Formats: sequence, C-alpha cells, structure tokens
Amino acid sequence: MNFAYFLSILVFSPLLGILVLSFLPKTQESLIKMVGFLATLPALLLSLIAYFQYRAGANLEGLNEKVSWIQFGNSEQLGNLFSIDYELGLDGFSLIMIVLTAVLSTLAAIASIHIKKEWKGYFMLFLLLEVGMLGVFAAENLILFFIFFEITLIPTFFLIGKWGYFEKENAAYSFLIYNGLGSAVLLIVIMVLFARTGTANIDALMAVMNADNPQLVAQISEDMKMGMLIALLIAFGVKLPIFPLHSWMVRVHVQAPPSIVMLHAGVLLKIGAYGLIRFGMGIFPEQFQSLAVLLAVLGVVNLLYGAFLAFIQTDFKMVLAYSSISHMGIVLIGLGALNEAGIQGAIFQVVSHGLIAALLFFLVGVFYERVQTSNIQNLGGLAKGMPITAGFLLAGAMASLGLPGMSGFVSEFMAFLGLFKEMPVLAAVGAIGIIMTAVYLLRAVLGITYGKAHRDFAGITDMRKFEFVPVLVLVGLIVLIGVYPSVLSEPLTSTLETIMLGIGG
Amino acid sequence: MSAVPVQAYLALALILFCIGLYGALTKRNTVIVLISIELMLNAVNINLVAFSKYGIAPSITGQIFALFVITVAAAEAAVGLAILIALYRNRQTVNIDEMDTMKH
Amino acid sequence: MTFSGEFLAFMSLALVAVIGGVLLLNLTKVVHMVVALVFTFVSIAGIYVLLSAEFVAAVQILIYSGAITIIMLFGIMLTRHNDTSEPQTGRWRKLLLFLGVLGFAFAVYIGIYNLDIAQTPTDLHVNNTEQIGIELYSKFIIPFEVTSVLLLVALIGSIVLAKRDDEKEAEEE
Amino acid sequence: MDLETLLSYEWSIMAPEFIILGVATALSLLDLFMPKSQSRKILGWLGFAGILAALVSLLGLVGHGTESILLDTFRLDSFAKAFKLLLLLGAAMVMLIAISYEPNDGLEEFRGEFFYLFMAGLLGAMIMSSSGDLITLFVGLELLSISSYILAGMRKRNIQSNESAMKYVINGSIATAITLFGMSYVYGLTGTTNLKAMAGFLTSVFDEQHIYLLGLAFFMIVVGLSFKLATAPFHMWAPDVYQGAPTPVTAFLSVVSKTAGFVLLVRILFSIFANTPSGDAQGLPMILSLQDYIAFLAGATMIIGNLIALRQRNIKRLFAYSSIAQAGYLLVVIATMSLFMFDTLWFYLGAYLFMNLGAFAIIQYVTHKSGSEDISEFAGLYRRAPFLAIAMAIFLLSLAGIPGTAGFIGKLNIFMGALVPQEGHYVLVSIMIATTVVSYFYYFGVMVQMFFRPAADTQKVKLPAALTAVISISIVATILFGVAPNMAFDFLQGNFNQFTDFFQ
Amino acid sequence: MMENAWIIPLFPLLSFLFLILFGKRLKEASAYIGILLTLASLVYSLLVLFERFTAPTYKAEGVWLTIGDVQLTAGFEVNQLNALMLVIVSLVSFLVHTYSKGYMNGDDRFPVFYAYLGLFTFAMLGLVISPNLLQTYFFWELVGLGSFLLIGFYFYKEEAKAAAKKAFIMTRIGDVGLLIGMILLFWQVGSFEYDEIFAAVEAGSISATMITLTAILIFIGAVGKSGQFPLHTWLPDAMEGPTPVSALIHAATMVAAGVYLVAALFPLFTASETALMTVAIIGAFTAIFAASIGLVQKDIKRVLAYSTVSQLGYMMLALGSAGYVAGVFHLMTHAFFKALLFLAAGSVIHAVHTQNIEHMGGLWKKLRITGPLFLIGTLAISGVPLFSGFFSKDEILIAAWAHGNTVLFWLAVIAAFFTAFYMFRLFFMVFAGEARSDMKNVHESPSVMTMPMVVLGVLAVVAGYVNTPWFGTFLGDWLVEGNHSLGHGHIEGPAWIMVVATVVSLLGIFLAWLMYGKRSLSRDWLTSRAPLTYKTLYNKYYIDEFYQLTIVTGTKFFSSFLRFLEVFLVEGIVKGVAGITSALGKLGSKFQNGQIQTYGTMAFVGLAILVVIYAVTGGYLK
Repeated sequence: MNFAYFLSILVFSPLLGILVLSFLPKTQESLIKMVGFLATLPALLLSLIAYFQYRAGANLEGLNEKVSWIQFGNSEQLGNLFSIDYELGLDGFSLIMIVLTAVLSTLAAIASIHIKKEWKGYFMLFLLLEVGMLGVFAAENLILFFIFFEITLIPTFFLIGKWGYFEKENAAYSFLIYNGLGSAVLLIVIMVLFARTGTANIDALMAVMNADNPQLVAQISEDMKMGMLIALLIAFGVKLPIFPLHSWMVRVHVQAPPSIVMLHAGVLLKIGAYGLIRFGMGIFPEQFQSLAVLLAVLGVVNLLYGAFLAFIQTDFKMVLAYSSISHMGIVLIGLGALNEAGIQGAIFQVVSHGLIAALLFFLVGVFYERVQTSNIQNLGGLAKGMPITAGFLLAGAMASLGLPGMSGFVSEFMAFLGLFKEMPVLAAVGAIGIIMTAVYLLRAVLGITYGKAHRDFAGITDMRKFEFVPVLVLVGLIVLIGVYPSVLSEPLTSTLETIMLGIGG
Repeated sequence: MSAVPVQAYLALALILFCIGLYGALTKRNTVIVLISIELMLNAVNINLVAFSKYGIAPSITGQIFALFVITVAAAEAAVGLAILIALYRNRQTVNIDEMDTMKH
Repeated sequence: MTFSGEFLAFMSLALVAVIGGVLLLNLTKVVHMVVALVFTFVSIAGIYVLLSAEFVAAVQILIYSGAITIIMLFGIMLTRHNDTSEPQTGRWRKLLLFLGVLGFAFAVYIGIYNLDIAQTPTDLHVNNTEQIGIELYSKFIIPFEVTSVLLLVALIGSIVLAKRDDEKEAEEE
Repeated sequence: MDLETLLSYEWSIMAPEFIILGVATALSLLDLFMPKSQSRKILGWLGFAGILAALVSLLGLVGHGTESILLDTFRLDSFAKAFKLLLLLGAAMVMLIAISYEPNDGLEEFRGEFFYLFMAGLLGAMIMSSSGDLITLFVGLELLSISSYILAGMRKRNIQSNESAMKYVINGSIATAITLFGMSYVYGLTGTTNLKAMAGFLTSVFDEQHIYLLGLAFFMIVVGLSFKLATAPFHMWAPDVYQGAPTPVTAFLSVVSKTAGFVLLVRILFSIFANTPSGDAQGLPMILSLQDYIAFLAGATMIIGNLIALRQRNIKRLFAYSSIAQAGYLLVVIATMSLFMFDTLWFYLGAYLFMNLGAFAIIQYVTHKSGSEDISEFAGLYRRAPFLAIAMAIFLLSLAGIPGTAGFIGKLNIFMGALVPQEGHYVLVSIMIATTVVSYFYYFGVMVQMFFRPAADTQKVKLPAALTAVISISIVATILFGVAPNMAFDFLQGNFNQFTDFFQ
Repeated sequence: MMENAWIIPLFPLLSFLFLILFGKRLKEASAYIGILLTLASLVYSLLVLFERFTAPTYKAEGVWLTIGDVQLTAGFEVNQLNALMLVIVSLVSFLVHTYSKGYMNGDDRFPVFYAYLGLFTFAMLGLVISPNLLQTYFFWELVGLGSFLLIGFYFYKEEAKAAAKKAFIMTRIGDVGLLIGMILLFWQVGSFEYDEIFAAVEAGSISATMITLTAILIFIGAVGKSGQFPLHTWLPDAMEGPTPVSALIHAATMVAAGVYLVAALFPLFTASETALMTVAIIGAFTAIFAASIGLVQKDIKRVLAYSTVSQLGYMMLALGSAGYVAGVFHLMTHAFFKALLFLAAGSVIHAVHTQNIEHMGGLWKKLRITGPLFLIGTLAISGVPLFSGFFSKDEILIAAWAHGNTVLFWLAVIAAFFTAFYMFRLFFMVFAGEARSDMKNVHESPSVMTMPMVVLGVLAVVAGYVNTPWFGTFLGDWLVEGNHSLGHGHIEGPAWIMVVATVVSLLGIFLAWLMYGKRSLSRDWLTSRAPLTYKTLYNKYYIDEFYQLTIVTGTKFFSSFLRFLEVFLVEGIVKGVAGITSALGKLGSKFQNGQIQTYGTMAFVGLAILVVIYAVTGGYLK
C-alpha cells in the first residue's frame, strides 16, 4: 500500500484480463481459462496485502483516493456543491468485503472450468462483474457506489441468461427487473440526498445528516428521512433479499451457472447488507432506530419463511436458495438488534454466508456435472461414489447450520446474542429457525449423500485436483473464522465504533 | 371606433378553426382532410389580421405573419397532395382510413 | 352596437364563411365540398378587407380561392374518388372529437367573448401594400428568404413525389 | 431601411447557415447537371463536407458575443450556439448513415434530392434555434417540417413510406395549425412577434382575461409543438412514421428534428411565458404555475412510450416508442425548470444524439441487409458481427441509462434537477425511474436476441466505412461522456456562461 | 501438568486430522494412530487427575472474540469434576478405540471410523475442560456432530441415515434451549464464565424468575443431549451406529454430558427450587418411563439404550434432589458398566450377527469371557450389592429421600426393580437356555476386544468403592471440596433405603430368573394378559408416532402452506403487476390503430382536456 492509486489498481485490475482476453482467439479454451483465472489474482493479492498491513497496524486512510470528476452547474457559483469526485477509500468493513470478493472471485474463476461454451465472453463478463463488486465496496461516495452497483447488474444478467440452465432467460429477466427496480429506488434516495445536500460523499453525508443545524441546499424533513430510509430498505431488501422481495433470487440461484451463483450468493447479495449498514445506519441513524423492530421482525420472518420453504423443496439448489433467504434473515436480526453484538453478528454473517454459500454452490456444480441432476429425489447414496464431495457437502451443511468451530456459528450466535438483549421474545421465536435450519439441511444433504442410491452412479469420479482448491480454501476460511473470529472482528472494531456512535449506542 | 368588436372576429376564427379541425379529423377523403387543414390555417390568419388591427398594439406585423402563413400553407398543401398522389399510385385509394398498414 | 354597414358586411361575410364550413362537413360529394369551401375562402378575404388588410385579402383570393382550390380539384381528379365520403367507422372517435371540440371552443370562447382591448386608431389601411412591402424587405428579410428556400423545397419535393414513376420504363419502351 | 443599415449587421454570424444554404443549392445544381448514370453518393459526401464546414464555422463563433440581426429575426446567443452544435453534429452523422443507405426500392434515383432536401431541413432546424422572432421561428419550423414530410415519403414505391409521409404531413399540418392558433393570440395580446419585446410587454399584463387567453395560447403552443417532440398527446404518429420512413430519415426525425423541437419549445416557453404573470396571489410567472401540466404530459409520455414499446416486434417501431419515452425524460427537464435546465437538456440531447444515431446506424445495416425489420433479425448478431453487437449493446445500455454511459449521466442530471427544488418532483422522478426499469425489458430484449439466440445465417459482414465511422464515433462519445462527463460540462460552462444571455 | 491440560483434547484432534487426510493410505494401521493418541490423552488425563488431588483448581483463558466492550474468552479449567471427567472420557475412549480394532476389522471405511472417533473424543474432552458456557456450547455441538457422524457411519443404510438425522435434530432442539438460556444468562451476568455466573447468583443480582427460566432452558439442553423425556426418542434409534460407538457415545460420555452440564452449573440450579424440581421430576419420570419400555424390547442394543435413558434419568433425579455427588458418582459408575455392557453386547453381536435377543440363547458356554463380563455389568446396573452400581444408586435414592421427594423416591425404586428385571431378562435370554441350532460358528471375540472389556469389568466392580458409606466417601468429599455451593459431600440416609434397594433389585432378578431362566413363569403373560399395555410398551408409548403425527406433519403442512403463499401471493402479486403492465401496453397499442385521424383526435382531445381543466381549475369560469 505504498504506491499511488493502490485502490484504483485493485478495483480495476481485472480489466487487464479483459483486455488480454479480447486479443485471444475464441478457440483457445485452456488459454482463455488460464487468463481468466490469472486476471483475478492481482486483486486478490492486493487486497490481501491491504488486509495484512491493516492488521499490522497500518492506516487505511492512506489508501484514500480523490480526483475531481463531475461538476454540475457552475462551480464558481456553487462552490463545492453538486460536485462528484471519483473517490475510493476503505474502512475495516469494506476491506473485509473486498477481501471476500477477491477470494470468491478467484475461486469462482476456478469453478468456471465447468463452463461449457464461449469461454471468452464468459470470462470477460466475469471480470467485469468483479470490477463492479470490488468497486461497490471501495466507493466512497453514493454515486460511485451506485455506478459500480449497476455495473454488477449487466454482466450478471448476461452470465445468467447465456450460461445458465434451462430457464435461464427467465431467471435473467427476473434478476434484471427486480434489481433494476431496487436500484431505481436506490437511485431516487441517492439523488434526493445529493440534490438536497449538494454532496454525495458518504462521510460528508453522515456529518451533514446528523448535524444539528445542517447546511443544506433544501430542507429535509424528518418524514422525508424516514421515507428515504424505507426506500433504502426496499432497495437493499431486493438485493438481500427480504421477504417478500425474494422470488427472483430463488430463480437465479437455481438457473445460474454454479460459478456465478458462488459470486451471486457470496458477494452480490451481501451488497444489500453492506448498503443497509453503511448507508441506512450511517446516514439515518435515528430513523434506523425506530425501524429496528421492523427489521428484526422481518429478519425473523425471513429466517423462518426461508427455512420452512427450504424444508419442502425437492431440488437441492432450491433448498440452498431458500436457505440463503433464511440466512439473510440472520443479517436482519443482527441489524434489528442494533447493538454491537447484533451488528457485528450481521457483518459476520455477511462474510460467513458468503463463504458457505460459495462452498455449497461450488459443490453443487461439482456433482451436477457428474450426475446431471440436483433433485434430491433422484439422488441418494452419493457418498459411496463420491465420498470426498459428500464429505465436503456435509461440512458445508454443518457450517451453514451454525456448527461451532465454523463461521456460521459465530455470526448466528452474535446476532441472536444481540437480539436477545433487545427483544427476547422475538428472538426466541427466531430460534426456531436454528432448529429448522438443521432440519432442512440434513434432510437435503443426507438425502443426497446418505441412504440407498436412487440409481446406479457407477463410474462417477470424485473431485478432481483443481476442484480441491476452492473447496479447501473455503473450508479453511470457514473454520478459521469459526475458530479464530478475531480475524474479522479486529478490523471491524473502528467501523463498529463509528456506527455505534451514530446510533448513540 | 369600429362597429364590429374584435371579439366577433375572434369568435369567427374560432368557429372556422373548429370546423376545419373537425373536418380534418373526420373526413374520409384525404383531399378534403388537406383542405380542412387549410381552413384551420385560414382561421389563424383571421386572428392575426384582426389582431393586427384591433390588438393591444396594432401593427402591420400581423398581416405579414398572415402572409407567411398563407405561403407556408400553400406549400404544405402542395406537398400533401404530392404525397397523396404517390400513395395513390401504390394503393389506389384516397381514403384516409385505409392507410393503416402500420399500426400497434 | 349599431347596425353600421361594416357590421352588416361582417355578419354576412361571417355567415357565408361559416355556412361554407358547415357545408364542407355535411355535403357528401367531394367536389361539392371543395366548392363550398371556396365560398368560405372568398368571404374570409372579404373579412380581411374589413380589417384593413387589402393586400392579404388579395393574396387570399389568389392563393386560396385560386391556387389551392385548383390544385385540390386536380388532386381529386387525378385520384379515383368515390363520390361519397362518409366514413363507416369511428363513431366513438367522432363523438369524442365532437366533445373535445366543444370543450376547446368553450374554453377559448370564454377567453375571448368579453376580451377587453382598448382600440387604438391605426393607419394600416393607408398604403397597406407599401407598408407590408417595407416591413417585409427590411425587418423580415431573413424569414422571407427562408420562405423562398421553403417554397423551393416544396416544389422539388412535390415534383419528386408526384412524378410518374414509370417514366424510365416508358423511355425504354 | 437602406443598404447601409443592412450591411451594418454582422452577417458573418450567419456563416453556418449560409454554408448549409450554399451547399444545398450547389448540391441541387450538381444533381441537375450530373449525368444520370453517375452515383449520387458523391453528393452525400459533399453535403457531409458542407455540414462539417458549418460545424467548423460554428465552433469559430463559439467565443463570439451575443449578437442579433434585424431586430432579433436572427439571433446568435449561447443557447443557439450550443444547440446548433448538436443539430450539426447530428446531421453530420445522419448524413453518413444516409450515404450508406441502400434500400431495395425507390430511393436510388432520388438520392441527390434526398441529400439537399435533407440539408434544407437542417437549415430550417438551425434557423429555429437561432431566432428571436415568432415569424422566423415559424418559417424555420415549417422548412424543417416540409423537408421532413418529403423525406419520409422518398421511398415512393414503398407503400409504407407513402403512408408514413401521409400520416406525417396530415398530423404535422394539424399541429402547425394548433401552434399557430396559439401564437396568434400571443401576437394579439402583445402586438409584436419579437420575443424580447413580447417578454417586456407581458411583464406588465395584469388583465385577468388576457392572462387566461395567454394560458390557452400556452397550451396550444405546447400541444402543437409536442408533435415535433413526439410527446403526449401528439406522439401517436411517431411509430408509424418512423417505421415507414427510410431509416436515415427516421434517425433524422428522432434526433435532429426532435432536438430542434425542444429548442423551439424552450425558446418560446421561456421567452414568453416565463415573463407572463400567472395572476395568482404569489405573482408566480405563468410557466411555473403551469409546470404541473407539463409534468403531467411528461409523465404520460414516459408511461405510454415505455409500456407500448414492450409489445413491439419491429425494431424501428420499437425505437420510435423508445424515442417517445426519451422525449418524455427530456420533458421532465422542462417541467422541473431547475437551475440546471439548459445544461441538462443540452447534455441529454447530446447523449441521446450519439446513442440513438449509433443504434440507428446498426439498425439500418441489419435491417436492410435482410430486408426485414423484425427484431429477430438481430438474433445471433454477436456471432456474425461481434463489433456490431457490442456497439449496439452499448447504445442500448446508454438508452436504458446504465452507468458508464452518457445516458446515465444525462439521467442523473435530470433527477438532480427534479429533486433540487424544495418541493421536489417526487412523483415525476418515480415515474421516470419506474418506466426506465420497464424499458429494460425491451432494450434487453434486443440484447437477448443478439447474444443469446442462435444466428440465422453465419455469414460474416462487411460494414461500410461511413457506418463504421458513425458507430465508432457514437461508441466513443457514449462511453466518454459516461466516464468523463466533465468534458462536456466544462465546455458548456466555459463557453456558454450558463446561458445567461438567453433572456437578454 | 495442569497448566498444559489443554493439550489433552488435541491428541484426538490430531488423530482426526491425520486420519481424515491420510487415512486412506494407512488403512488398518490407522487404528494404531488413534489408539496411541488417545492413550496419550488418557495418560495425560490421569496425571492431571493425580495432580488435581493436591493442587487447587487451575484456570487459564485468552480472548476469543471482542464485541464492543465485552470480551468473550476461551480457555480451560481443571477442577475436580473436569479432572474426573477427563479421565472417564479418555479412558472409555481409549478402550473403545482398542476394542474397535477388532470389531470394525474389515470395514472398508475403517480409517474414517477412527477419524470420527478422534473427532468425537476431541470434542468431548474439550467439552469437559471448558471454563465457560460458550465454550461448553461450542464443544457441546461438536460432540453432537461426532455422534451424528458415527450414528450415520453405515450411511448406505436408510435406518442409519434416519437415526443420524433424528439424533442431530432432536439434540439440536435441546441445544437451542441451552443457547437461549445461556444468552439470557449472559445479559444478566455480562459473562459466560462459570465462576462469574455463580458469583452473580450468589450475590443475588439476578432475579429469581430469571434464574429459574435460564436454569430450565439450560436443562432443556441437557434433556436433549441426555435423552431425557420428551427428547429421548433419538437415543434408542442411535443404536444404528456401530456398537463401540454406542458404548462410547451413547452410554458413557456424550449422553452423560447433559448430566455433566447440570452438574457444572449446579450452583445455578440450587438457586432455584423450581428448576431443581423440574430436573428431578423429569429425571425420575424418564427413569421409570424408559425402564418400562426396556421391559419388552427385543433388540439387545435397544434394551441397553432404554436402560441408558433410564439411568440418565436417575442421574438427573440425583442432581434435581441436590445430590451433586450422587449424580456425578452414578455418572462415573454408569460410564464403566454401561460401556462394558455395550462392548459385551457388541461382542455378542460380533459373534452371532444378530441383535434380536429372541434369536439368541445359550451363549454362556460359547462366549466364555464375554458372558461373565456381561454378567458383571448386569449385576452392577441392577444394583446388586458390592458392585459399583449398588453404591451410586444408593446415593441417589438417599439424596431423593433426603430432599423430600417421596413420590420420586418410590418411582426410582420401582425403576430400580424394572432395571434389575429387564437386565436379567436380557442376560437370561442371551446367555441362558439352549444354544440355538443355527449358531454353530459362534466364537469368542479376539483379545483386542475382550481386553478392554476386562478393564471395564474390573472398574464396574471396583469403581463403587471410591465412595461408599462403609469405607469412606473420598469421591464425594473431594468433589465438593472448597465449594460449598455444591452442597454436601455425602448424606447420611436411613439405612433401610439400602435394604429396600437391595431387595428390590434382587426381586427383579428373581422374577427375571423365573420367567426367562427357569421359565416357570410364562414369558408371554404380559402379552396375553394385557396386550394393550404390552403393545404400548413395545411401541415405546407411541411417542415417535405422536411426534410424527404432530410435529413432523405440522411442519410439513405449514411449509406447504407457505409454499402456497409463495406461489399465489408473492409470485402472484409479481405476476399481477407484470400482467397489468403488459396489459396496459396492449391497451395502449390498441389505440395505436394506424388511423391518422385517431392520432389527431387523441392529440386534440388531449389539448381540449388540458384547456378545460385549466379553465375550470384556474378559476376563470365566471
């Protein structure tokens, strides 16, 4: 982190891959795959460097970048108002998200080996998607955030629509329209804030919105703040997703190629939580407090709704999709608790579910490629032919259901710890979800791996060497966080302090 | 002072404008539609000329404006008719309601 | 209001003009319609005279009652015209339009019926044509020139569009 | 007025117009004397050169102060300069598209006429944007309109082209009549056709009857001009005409003509009605008290355009609805009348120019190659011509307002303008954003065809140089103004000083 | 030694990691790694235990996770209970490791089995040295994982799959209770540390209601893990796992974790009479309830399983009657004799390849080592004097009586009678009578299997003497040393209790002998006299069916209802909106009918509407 434009280079490094790919002939399959994989490495490397230097005590502010970008209206008359800078920056939270993104991108690039056609286009879009995701977390102002947010939308649409399964186009459209609406609502909020305060910088906004006598271009009433927060909730609620805005996500998880679902479930959904925490809590702390109960209730509803629906799905991907909904409920529960434990739990859950979902979907990809189905009823006894895959699948399920020693437990525990302090009865209802999680996951995973084989899976091979890499890395990280959670909690300390200061906790 | 107030001229123009409009939008023969539009423009001219004499600040400009309108109207009519003839060559009809190959 | 000569003239001209318009709407034969409208055009010219716009009146007679009517009649003759021109369909549209026209006329009418404009004496009638000429060639020279382009465009365009298509083939034959 | 006075005016400020006029005349003469067998494409290139020359001379005038000739019948102010720039740019690109236009029927023998009629229309548009007098404005408008009527019907053996021209001329004439009817009242209540004089006079109008009548005139002018903009309620002609007209003409209508329409609308509304009192207690100018009506029209336009576009299969028709919707977004700018209005309008029209013309260049190429305009002609375009497909995707994304493209920055501007006022136009913004999302459906529908569907034929394509140029310029501009919009804003701020001379 | 006690769980963890990674190559040799590493644990545990006899409690902790101002710690603690448990766990584990070498011989997933055993042992050892509730919970769940994996070891069997799933889920239900309880406690105390919790309880800074509530919630966790009613049904099903596993997990260690938990949090429970009472009632009820089911079961392992449930109930009863020592003492003795019984049963199964006792008989002569060892175990569990079970059971009865739980006391006595009866029923049916003809190839197990049994057999006899009213109550005194809140080391109960207990168990044995040994009483008298009772008992009071009918079906129904909601409401609204949008588009395009005049009309009518609205709202209508 000693050179200039560190963050820009980090964020835009995958573009290099796109550039190289555009000169490669379409037919060079293995070369394209290799380039696609290699292009994810600079970002990974740089993000890890940043992480370890931060852990070693380096200051993240040194990474901030600011270049004047757009000035609306006449700068002589308006001064600093209505100017948008290109500004990137990191804090503990976004750093973690960037590391998560970089790691999952690299792993998903490996998982992309299962892609069957048009690798060149695939990897170009894939890398563009990575740029968008990295940018979302590095953006220091709302407009930039939004731009990167939308940049993730387009490649994902194509990646789902072209390389997905049978109903891919349907899923792609579903994705597009829901997320389009979500981002539209988000844009309104961003623009109202920008138009009324004249700035889009997140820190500046937080300062302005929480000042006693703010200097505004136009007044913002309390009702309006509330309205904006609710709009934010809807916008990020689509992404997260919050019941009842979730149905697109199920479709995407089922239809998209596994490597993309890894990124989708691992990172893209998390943008919703990231946004709620950064913007919802940061900019509207007072309003957020009055919505806390609603959030917690929504969280419990998500948790239970997802769990109960996951319980009766026959397709394993559907189970995982609803499981994602259920797990995102825990994020909401943590946020609704609105205390240190809760928020930290929510952030942990964001990371943890990112890893776990990526792991599970990767494994789905692995066995789907071999048996051509993910329907539980058509599977069974897979542990015989693919003991290692089955073992990891079970490990993934255990992580997902919150087994101690794995990351899922830490986050779930903290979120509930937080909620029990504020709303014990609600939390107790939510605790049913913990049981249900075990119920549906075991039903599904055991249905696939244990018992009698539904048909003869003779001749299927277990995981190949390269497939071990993502799995081992993911399991390693999951266990690392589960056993030594300080790897996450320490970088988060200052971010959490800021948030708690805002909400007066 | 004139015996005929400006309102009378304006009212006449309004009536003619409405008639022209109604004709332009209901008549079936395209030629009649075109000529109805001419009537509308004539109504405009009455307004202009009336205002040129009885307006707030009477001036010759109104009449000049009217002349321009007449000129343009003539050109428009000519072009409209030319298009009609081209169309007629291909479709053998001048009925405006039959010109609906493109819709929805 | 006195029944001055001007008033009588206006009333009769206006009546003719309106009747011409109404006939346009109600006659069934296309040619009749055009002829009805000629009356309207001519009486409008009369009205221009009442409004001290002799030059405009003259142009009106020349262009509308003359040129435009004639080319319209040509147009009618050139194309096969079924004499009756009554649309079979569009009853609802007509009703809607009628209501719209009524509403529009009503709204405009309440704007003009007691419009109060102080009349100032004018000298428009003095050397009307000269006044127009002076204004046109000094003040409005630019639109005037643009109009010339416009007419040229209309001319070429009309020729291009109306020219018989099979000329080439005819030549070849 | 004698010759001396006439010569005392600085006629050089009309240089762009003169160049266009001169080239148009030269083209018509050349066309007349050129042998019939010779290809008329050369005329197109000449016309293109003429437009470029006009563009250069206009750029030379950018630093020139506000100047007017003959009592504002010609007026060179920042507003005129800025928008003429767009008109000329658009026209140059349309010209390139037109040069590569090779339809199966009808146009070949009239190609020469096509070029100079087109130049005449451009002249009309330019006159429209730089005049301060109703009569000149009207004449310019008609020059543009009549040229467009003829252009639309140029494929005279094509029944759709005939029909398109017919629809255009009839609706256009009615619109003209309505506009003129409104103008006649404005004239009557001010006694002048000079916009500045009008404005001065109107500030002192307090008679309620007069104000009411001026309000009516406002509506008539707005509705009449909405024909040129293709916005509600006068939008319905657009799909039919766009579909039937030759593709370059469609491009011309959807970009140049529309831009000219907005220029005229702004010129008239903000000259006349910004100074007319509305007669209410607060003493608001009329345009502010009536802005809700414009907002209503804008909302209706966006909804209609985007919803009906969902059902279209014909690509040109689809783009017609798309351009209706885009006009609706632009109308939002006018309805909100913020302090960024001119900048926003200019920027969005500029962005729109590039993305739409780029798209039309591709549409023309794809449709005339196959002869069908069905959206399925785009199937597998990515396979056949990756460059075209990616370019089209960029234009579509820009039209849909996706970040990274000029369209997004334009929309951002619009939103900001709409939300800055104390009582922000939330409803309007919400409609705009919601309909934008609806628009994803059809924009992405084209992309689905290009990228997901298999190609009907795998024949490789050879793109004419002119089209390549148009597409490349459009891509560069669309991305550049999306990534570094300050280039445009700085240019605007540096040279046009916030259009303060608009009202002077 | 004690400072490094944390290393004890790491040996089996190492075994787990090593075997899971390289087991495939090691094959049968993996057993040695497992055995050696658990032996290391055992040795170390013994050293720690001996050191603990003299040294004070040792506790070391480090920060695990920071939440705002709160620091959650992790570490280990060696107090009396922990040290004792360390030895019990590592001992049984070591023995089972050894035994399995013979029992699992030939299984192609042999290394995996040892890996799982290692994992479980690690978790169990970690559990017993946890100094705080959070860490306890941490390992509590891992123990559950080990149990789950081992139950489902024969993954290809549908029954094993179902049993594993059931075990995991039912214990999880309990775990959630524990989780809630400990979180609530945390917000009262501000810490998960045992000592801080006890300090807070003692200081009275927690309201009585909250103590009761949290204690009961935590007890729910224990109920789940220890197979107490109503969460007991998984434990008998867990017998689908390999028999050594049943011995290790479902007899000696994990199922006792519930008892251990209550014992570890004993000061909390004693602070609330209601909580204690709950524990006692559940314990006593489970004891007699499970025993009654055990009376009629036909599967050798199931009988033992119900016996385990019943014995665990005993322990709960002891703890609920403030009999800390009694509970822990019985935990220890039970660990030895029940492990012995299971291993012996395993040996039997290994020999005859069936688990149905009706197909067995006359094995006494063939299994010359297993037979007597099984008998020792049976005698111990039946509470026959001089065997370990006698002393510990006696303690429990005394505790119950002394605490004033008269009803519960008599229930326990009846349960003791049942125990003696069904255990000897089992013994006689397996070993007595004539050998069945189809069991000719029955051989005694190899010494690698019998040796651990012998060790346990010895312990089953002698373990009781560490705490007897006759020779001294070393264990009890040591356990409560320095900690008065654990109550008294030994309670002097009336002497007749011991007599009653002895009589009852002898009676049971006699009755069993009459029916199954001598066969002077018809075996089928219950079947014929009270078929309904028999059926009810045989079908375990239809509890499984009841759960199936209510909870499982209810959940499925609710899920289906939600799916209905999803399809028709959530998706329906979306589809509706999409439909309306496209319908509007369709409507709009219908107006677009290609008629020029329609277009003009629309435009003009639009104008007229605007103008009329303007006229009306503008107030210009006069």
